[in-house]
Amino acid sequence: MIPILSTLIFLPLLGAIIIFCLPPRLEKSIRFLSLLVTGVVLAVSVCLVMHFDPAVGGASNSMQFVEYHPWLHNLHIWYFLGVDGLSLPLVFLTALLGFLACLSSYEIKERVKEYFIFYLLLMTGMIGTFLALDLVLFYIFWEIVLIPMYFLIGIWGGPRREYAAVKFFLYTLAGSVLMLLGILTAYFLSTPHTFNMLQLGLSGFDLRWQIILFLAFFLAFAVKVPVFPFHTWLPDAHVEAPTPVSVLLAGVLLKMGGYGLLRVCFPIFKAAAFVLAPVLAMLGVVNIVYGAWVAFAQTDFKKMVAYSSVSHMGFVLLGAASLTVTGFNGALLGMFNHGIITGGMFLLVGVLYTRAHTRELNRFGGLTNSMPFYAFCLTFLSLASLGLPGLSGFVGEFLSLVGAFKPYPWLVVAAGIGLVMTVGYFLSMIGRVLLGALNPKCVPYVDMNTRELVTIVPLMAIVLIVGFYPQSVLNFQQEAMQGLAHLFKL
Amino acid sequence: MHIAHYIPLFPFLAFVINIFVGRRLKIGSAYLAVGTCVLSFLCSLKVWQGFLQGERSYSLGTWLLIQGKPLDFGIIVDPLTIMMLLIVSFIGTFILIYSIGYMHDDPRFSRYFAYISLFMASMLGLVLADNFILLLIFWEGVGLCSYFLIAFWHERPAAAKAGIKAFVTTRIGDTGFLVGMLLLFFTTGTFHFSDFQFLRGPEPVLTLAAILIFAGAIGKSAQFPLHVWLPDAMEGPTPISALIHAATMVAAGVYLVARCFPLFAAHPAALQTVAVIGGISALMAATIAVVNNDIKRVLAYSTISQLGLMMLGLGVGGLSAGTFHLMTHAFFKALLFLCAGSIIHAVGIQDIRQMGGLFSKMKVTSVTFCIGALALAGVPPFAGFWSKDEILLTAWNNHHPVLFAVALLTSLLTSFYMARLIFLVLFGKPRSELHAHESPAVMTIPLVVLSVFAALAGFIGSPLKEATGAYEGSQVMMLASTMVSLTGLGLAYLIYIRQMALPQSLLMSCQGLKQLLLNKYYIDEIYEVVLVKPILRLCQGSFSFDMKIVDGLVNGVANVTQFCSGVLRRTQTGLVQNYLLVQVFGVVLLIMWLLKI
Amino acid sequence: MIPLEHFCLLSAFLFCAGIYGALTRRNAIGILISIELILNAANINLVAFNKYLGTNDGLGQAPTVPSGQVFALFVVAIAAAASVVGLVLIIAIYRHAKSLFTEGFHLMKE
Amino acid sequence: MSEMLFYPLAASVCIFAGLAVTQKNVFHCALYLAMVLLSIAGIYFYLDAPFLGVIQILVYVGGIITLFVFAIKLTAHIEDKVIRQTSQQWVPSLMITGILLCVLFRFFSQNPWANPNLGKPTTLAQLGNFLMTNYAVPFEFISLLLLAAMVGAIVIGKVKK
Repeated sequence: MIPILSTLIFLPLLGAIIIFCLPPRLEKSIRFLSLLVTGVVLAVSVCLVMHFDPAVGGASNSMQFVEYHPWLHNLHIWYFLGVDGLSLPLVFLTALLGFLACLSSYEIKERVKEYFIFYLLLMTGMIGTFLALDLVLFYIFWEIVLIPMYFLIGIWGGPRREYAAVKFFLYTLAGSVLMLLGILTAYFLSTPHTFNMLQLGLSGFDLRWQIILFLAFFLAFAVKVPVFPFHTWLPDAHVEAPTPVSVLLAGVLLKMGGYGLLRVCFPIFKAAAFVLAPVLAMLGVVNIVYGAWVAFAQTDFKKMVAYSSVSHMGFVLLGAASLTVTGFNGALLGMFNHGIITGGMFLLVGVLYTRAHTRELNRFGGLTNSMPFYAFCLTFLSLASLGLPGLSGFVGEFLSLVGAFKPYPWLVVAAGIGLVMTVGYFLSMIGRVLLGALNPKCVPYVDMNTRELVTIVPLMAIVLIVGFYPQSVLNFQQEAMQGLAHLFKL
Repeated sequence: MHIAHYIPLFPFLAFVINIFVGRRLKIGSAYLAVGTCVLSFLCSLKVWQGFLQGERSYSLGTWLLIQGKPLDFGIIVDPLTIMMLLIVSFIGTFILIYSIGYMHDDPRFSRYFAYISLFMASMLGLVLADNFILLLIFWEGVGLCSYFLIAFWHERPAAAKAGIKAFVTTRIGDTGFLVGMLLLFFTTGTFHFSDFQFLRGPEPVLTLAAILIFAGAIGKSAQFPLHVWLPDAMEGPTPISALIHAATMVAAGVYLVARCFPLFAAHPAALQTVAVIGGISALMAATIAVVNNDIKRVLAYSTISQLGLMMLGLGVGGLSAGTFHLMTHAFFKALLFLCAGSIIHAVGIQDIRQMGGLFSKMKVTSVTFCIGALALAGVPPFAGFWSKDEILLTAWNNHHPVLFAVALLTSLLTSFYMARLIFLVLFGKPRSELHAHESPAVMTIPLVVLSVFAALAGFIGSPLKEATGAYEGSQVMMLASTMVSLTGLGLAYLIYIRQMALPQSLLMSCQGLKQLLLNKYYIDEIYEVVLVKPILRLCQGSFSFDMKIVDGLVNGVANVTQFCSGVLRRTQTGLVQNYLLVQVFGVVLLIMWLLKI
Repeated sequence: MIPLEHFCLLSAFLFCAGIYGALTRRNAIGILISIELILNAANINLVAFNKYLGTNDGLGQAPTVPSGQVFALFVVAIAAAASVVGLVLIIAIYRHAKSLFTEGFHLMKE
Repeated sequence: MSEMLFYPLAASVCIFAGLAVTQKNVFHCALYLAMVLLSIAGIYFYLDAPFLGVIQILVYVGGIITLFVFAIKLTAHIEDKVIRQTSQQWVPSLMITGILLCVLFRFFSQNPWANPNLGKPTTLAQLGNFLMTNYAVPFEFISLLLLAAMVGAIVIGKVKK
């Protein structure tokens, strides 16, 4: 049968090459082609989800659609792809956000050809990261993501784009250098020298090495998740990135960190995970509370949403650190929901930015009259984001809190305080933007046009579906999380 | 056959239709909302009839897997739920009819009815939920609708702020509720209410869980520490204050405590806190209501006080007393708010000092207003007397003398401020030129219907009576509570109608106290200084910390590397002899090291 | 007999003088003169060691192997070649830069 | 040659070397260098290396010093004599050479040298024979080197039209 995973990864690359050959003046056809490519990728990922058999589980053969070919044989590097409950939702999320962000890339006017080449390269890197099961292949895709993102932020960004792009690049690179060292040491320490993640999981390292390697990998992922001390690149990158890029940045790149934690750090360095779990939980709660506090004081719309992402990913970290089935479920579902919700939020911020060319919250006011649809969507997504029960945001956070309550009850109480703050700053944002008297400067804003609506409505539909019936997503990931938590049952 | 879960679906349907096509429906959206509410009321009657024939709770299906165990959702059918269903849908219908008149010239007419339908759906859903999570979903839904409706006239910044204040304050309570729920889940292993009767003796952990769950009720029912949002919620339209902030939503807290009564009963410490908090709120709110001059704020504080009384009733172990008072209170408080609404609708101002002598101009509203006031004051034939008497009785029989005294004092103050309200608003000579005219029929009919119920509800008796065997009313207690109510009325009569010298001077003497009460014990200001300001400063501080320290560190690293490279660059002077000098120096060191000198 | 150390001390002094000269002379030719001094210091050592430690049979009978002197000879030859080329270079530089101050020669720096 | 003759020669070497290095006028330095070379030639004679002494006088003093004088005259500059001849870094270089000197002096004075076993002074014939047998290859190279130096000097020195 056709190698579905490879097509999923290299289709955007093919698209990028085709666009590369087109002359730059054919802007309309370039846009259409990239839309077509991302659409096909979405279709492939949907049929991947359809053919995925949720029942297959257990620690050993949990991977499906496996592709296992020798690549650099003498270095024991294999071209090893596979998907399981852990990576499936994230691959679908990447494909969906990729398609919607491509749709909303119509506002990019200058240098369209380079933009879409980098955009499709970015898609390849992202999907590859979620499917690679060989550490070197994982690292390669991890790096592939960096270069196009640097250019996307650096060229099409806002006023301080160079600073933000360089900061983003150096931050992530510093992290991934540590990861490279970790990969190599893992390779040499493992008895049958291998880069294969699954085999590494079986070969036991002694505790001291496990802790060192866990920390090495964790630092690389902590930069991406943004854990507290390493998060300052996120607001700058978000503020300066153009809307579709910041949708991908928030929707997918943050998940690569979380995914890495659940795929590499926890299963391979089990003993270290046991030892360091409380630290992770502590960092998670710091993320939640600190993200909420700082978001409260923001005046820039995008920066506020960026810090709210820091707060949300704190829940993911807390859920993962609980080392229980519910905790892992909460972490993964939290990542999926956060991708959908924050992706939607950034699209909405983009909608407002194309009209007002500013992101200062105080400049807006009383938009409900002039933009009723926009007001409805923004309120809906803000409520989902602040964790209103009945919408998807709540389910992820609730599962993480339930998972983490047993081992760390006091941290859950602190997270509760973070929740109240989240409600505070989101409602004050809605108050400033939508409610209040109509700001005279915002009179000419016309409501959302159909293209913008088409990008937002599917996200809101998913938020509603997952909110009311989370089992639809959960039974995909149940087996994988069971296998993961099983490692820590002993 | 199971139709209970359709009850919340009808209003939800109305919400969906109204929100999308409401604008075109114009008046149709109002009829749609009222129609679905009536449908829900009929279904509730059907469920009640089904309950009498022995139908019980049923499950709907698995929602989620937690710790491996499937968590399934279900519908609970028992006297308490049916009572709540009937009250909510009945009063809701009339309030909707009333608001057709009240809101008919509002630009966002259909959106108002959309939000009200969503509120009805969530409130009915809340009452039907059989486990904590489904209850929490509708609990927040109710909070959300109250936020939308308080901030309905969002042009007024005060309304927007009040909406946020309401949602955040209730959310603080809900966090406690969430933690309590988790604590309960991890000790008893279940979220379902039905499993409470298997509880054994009092465990400290469960007591803490019960108190935390009660925290959620405090937030929602605006009890003592978290009551600040209810008076500000009066910014919303009056039918909203009637429906949400008097009859239904605020009663959700009392409903929650009643629903988990076996849990509270098993832990006397938790029950005690419920009673104490109830008592404090009752007394405090009653004292504030005595001096307040805004008609809706007086009623808001009276609601807090009556809710405190219900909590006190539950706290002293009177499940039937508390719920009975909840039922009667829903009727007459909704009635009072609607009357206040029609007065405001007619007169345009809310300050009772400028009103006066409206009795002659607005006959129907005034009469219904008096009935409601007498019912609230606890004058014998009316509903309020019976339920309040039962609470006093339970408090006395369960040996809570202090709480009994508090309840008695509260009812005295209640009758006093209600009498004050009547005398200032309706009787006496008009203090300012007001052209008051009677409200249209669509507003007065609900008033009349509600007043009939406010009068007769007392004779229905507590719906949970046969379940928990309430005490038969002792004549002495009835006599005592009637005397208290009448003294309150008489005192107010002397002060406000006869302007007697002695009570006037008495009132003048305690100016300081009056000032304190006028400013609502400065609680708002205290919260502002103790909580809001420091949090804002904290956020500002953390943001600047983030910018300066964490970012500073990163940029610092960049600057340090730049500085070092600057220094190194200067060593390359280009003069051959400098390099030679350095070389020779190196050689000399080498020689010294080699020769070990 | 003059002990060998004296010759070593003499050549050490000459060597240091040459080094000092090379480091401080601002005139290119001055530097070359210092270099000559250094080379001669080396020569003295060569010849002195050849004389004092010449024979390898330890009895003083076998004829000393004149390797030291030969070496010194070669040093002189090379020194000559070196200074010739050095001087010509200096003249070329002088013709180009019109001055012999070593501070002037930092074209390599830019 | 008596021992007593060595010390004055050594003293003259030191003095003139000091002068050659510190004098402002380069021409005088060249002359002092000549005196140094002559004294060294004397020392060679004392060390039973007459041939080397002669070569020293012929090649060094005769050849190289005259070259220096020519170079100095070609590049003579009016204001040269006035400007300070030592570069501004003479203090550190003085210190370093001082340290070097002390180190060497301590080393030489400390270590007991093996007692000198003087062999018969080599005659010129032995030297020549030794040169032509053991050192034939270097001898040829030296001539090659000198030729290259000469050609190089002529090419660089040529005045471009």
